[in-house]
Amino acid sequence: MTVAEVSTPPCRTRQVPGQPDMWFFVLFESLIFTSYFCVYLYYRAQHEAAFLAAQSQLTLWLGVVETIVLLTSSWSIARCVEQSRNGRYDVARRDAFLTAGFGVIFLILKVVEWVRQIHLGNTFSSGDFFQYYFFLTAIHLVHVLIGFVVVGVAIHQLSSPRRRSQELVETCATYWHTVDFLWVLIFALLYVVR
Amino acid sequence: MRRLNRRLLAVWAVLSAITVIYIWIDHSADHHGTAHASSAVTVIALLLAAVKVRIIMREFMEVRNAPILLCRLTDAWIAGMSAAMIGFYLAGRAVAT
Amino acid sequence: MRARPHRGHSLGHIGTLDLVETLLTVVRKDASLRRVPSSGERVIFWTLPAVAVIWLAAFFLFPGFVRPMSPRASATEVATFYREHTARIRYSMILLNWFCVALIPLLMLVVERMRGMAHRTPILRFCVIGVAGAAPIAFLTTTVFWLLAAFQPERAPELTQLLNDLGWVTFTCGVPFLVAQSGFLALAIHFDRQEQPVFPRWVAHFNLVIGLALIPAAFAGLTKTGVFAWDGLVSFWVKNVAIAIWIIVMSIVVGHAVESDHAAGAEAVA
Amino acid sequence: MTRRSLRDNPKRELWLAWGATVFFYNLYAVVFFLFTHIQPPGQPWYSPDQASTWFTEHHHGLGIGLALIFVFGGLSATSIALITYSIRRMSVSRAFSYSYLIIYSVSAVPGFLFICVALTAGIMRPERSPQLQHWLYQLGFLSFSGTMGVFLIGSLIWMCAILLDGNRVFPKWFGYLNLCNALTEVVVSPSWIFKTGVFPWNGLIAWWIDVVIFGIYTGVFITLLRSMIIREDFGTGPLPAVPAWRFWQSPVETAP
Repeated sequence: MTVAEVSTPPCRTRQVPGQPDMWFFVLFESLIFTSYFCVYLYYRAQHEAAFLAAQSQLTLWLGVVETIVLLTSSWSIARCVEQSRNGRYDVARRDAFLTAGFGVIFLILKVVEWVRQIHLGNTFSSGDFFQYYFFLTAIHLVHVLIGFVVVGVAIHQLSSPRRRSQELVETCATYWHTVDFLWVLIFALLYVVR
Repeated sequence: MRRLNRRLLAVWAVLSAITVIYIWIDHSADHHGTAHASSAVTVIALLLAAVKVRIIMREFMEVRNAPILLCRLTDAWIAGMSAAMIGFYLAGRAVAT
Repeated sequence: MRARPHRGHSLGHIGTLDLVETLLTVVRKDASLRRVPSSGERVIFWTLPAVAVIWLAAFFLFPGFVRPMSPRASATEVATFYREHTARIRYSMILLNWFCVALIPLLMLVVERMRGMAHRTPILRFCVIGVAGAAPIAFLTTTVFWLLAAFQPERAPELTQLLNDLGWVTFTCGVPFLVAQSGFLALAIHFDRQEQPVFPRWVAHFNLVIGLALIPAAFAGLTKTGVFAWDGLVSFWVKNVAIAIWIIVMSIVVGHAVESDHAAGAEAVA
Repeated sequence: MTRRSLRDNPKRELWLAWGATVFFYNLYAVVFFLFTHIQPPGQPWYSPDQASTWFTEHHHGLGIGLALIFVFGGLSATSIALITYSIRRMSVSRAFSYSYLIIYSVSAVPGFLFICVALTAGIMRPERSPQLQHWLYQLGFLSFSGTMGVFLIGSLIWMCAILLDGNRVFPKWFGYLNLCNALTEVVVSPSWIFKTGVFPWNGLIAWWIDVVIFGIYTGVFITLLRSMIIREDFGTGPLPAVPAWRFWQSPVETAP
């Protein structure tokens, strides 16, 4: 807490959303992903023609739809946190289910995209670009799968009056948003970067 | 409470709009339908992504209501991540030529 | 098949069921008798002589042990060896593959005795459990390599030699878990400072000596001649005799402890 | 510290296990990086002849280094035992601690025994046909990098225990760090598929980034185990919080 922060009269006290420990994870995990991204960009810049040729086989609009689906799921869990804070647990629970639902849509889209690429003959072991493509999307999808467990924890918390820890709900939301913003970066790196 | 929900809606709309901008960038970067390497597109795409990440952190993850320390830390993190990515990209290009 | 009555289709079956029922009534008779900590340990203990006999038999049955195979043998010699002794290698290794993990019950008897030691924490017990499984599994891997070589002795001599090497290296150098185990036990017994220690103090020193005797075998990969080679005095005879002595001595020591625990348990029940 | 203070210290078993853990990990680093040159790893794309040459070039370092692992490898059990103890100290079921103990003790054989055996067999006969030396070379490195499941599930069990624990044995952020470590076991899996690029057993992503994360993880858990031993009160309730000034204090305390 700094002096400047205390002197500004906040409408409510400034608090870290969720467990501060989860923020350690957010920062550490984004550091790890940044290292993957840097490796990718570094090698990509050296073999641009090959990467561009392979990249042109991706469907940009599918990536855009996936991004928007994931952003919508993020929006849902943000609403869930807000509702839970205001004590409207039923609505909050519905929003958490919505989050998981959009997560499932993302998962299906991702698998459809993979199957399309594999039919086109682009697999994990065919060419540099598709190594990175399958690696980054797969490791991100593992995070989405973990995210389902995390959202499940939030739903479990919201389901019974005996639990309903706002801190835990916020922690779970923070994890889900991390999955979201990592995808935002991966999307830019795989689909748009030239 | 309604106000807050509207705010989240606005945030979502802005994020989705930026995502759609990518399509426009992608189209305008093509020269007669063929893709070309372009540092400008890369840097703009990365910066836009960084802006989106910052919006997600500020609004969705409620960093704007968090202690100043966390605000500064996340901002520094985003700046560092973008700088590292752009730096490695440019370094790779420099090595290649 | 379905219509057959549940009981009475064979004499042996009735006998087993009756025995189970008798045992159940014995257990039920005393409702307060939940679990005697040392109950059944004598059964585990008395499996050991049988296991020892099987081990000894397998040891002498395997033609590569009595006069340990030389690491200097050429590929052709090794291949000839496997062709000539195929049957003995197979049967001895099948025996050892069955019974190499039979050491674990003995180790668990030791672990149970460690509960009675004057320790503040179960750390050393966990250490022993942590290494107890690995040594027999390493030995299991050895038998797999040798069995594989004997499975098709007519294969290219170089391949037979490779499998033979892998088997011998795993067998000879695979001592880290036994070394650590002796060390942990020595420490545990040393820390057991009470009027009636679980194991006598000399067992700690004994374990230390055994642990030290096993160490040179780890260096068998460095040379093919001399006492450190896998057929050498130190790496083969000292190491294997040390393991044999350890098993015998620890069995006797644990046997005493189990007996006295059993007597104490019987006294408590009476 | 005097002899007497160690003997009377109720935490001596914990401190010995901790010291052995520190010794083991340092030995591991020294042997793998300095003696054997298993780290940085040999090239996965080596031809049989190159693999054969690799064995002859590293003959002495490999021999001595691997022998040291054969002597001291069993000490890995001390860190496993200490972590098992830490999970038992938590408010969760003992099923977690026993699962961790069994999973990690199983990991010893594929995790380090296989590489030691394969590479020792490799240096014993430099004259062996390069094709077979090549096979030993790959067996060594792949079994070492590619032993994944035990560490993956083991870390996840530790993570669950920490996150569910009410005795604050470890901070929650370390629970999340376990997840990061578990994910490195996912990231290393392409080493079974690639020989060049960033994903083989010496690749930048599949290996080096994971090594850095594992190094951080190991350093952190050794430090946190130390703090746990200092705070241990041999009770069953929450562990006392550690004042910052005591954290760096001399490890040996007098008996209460």
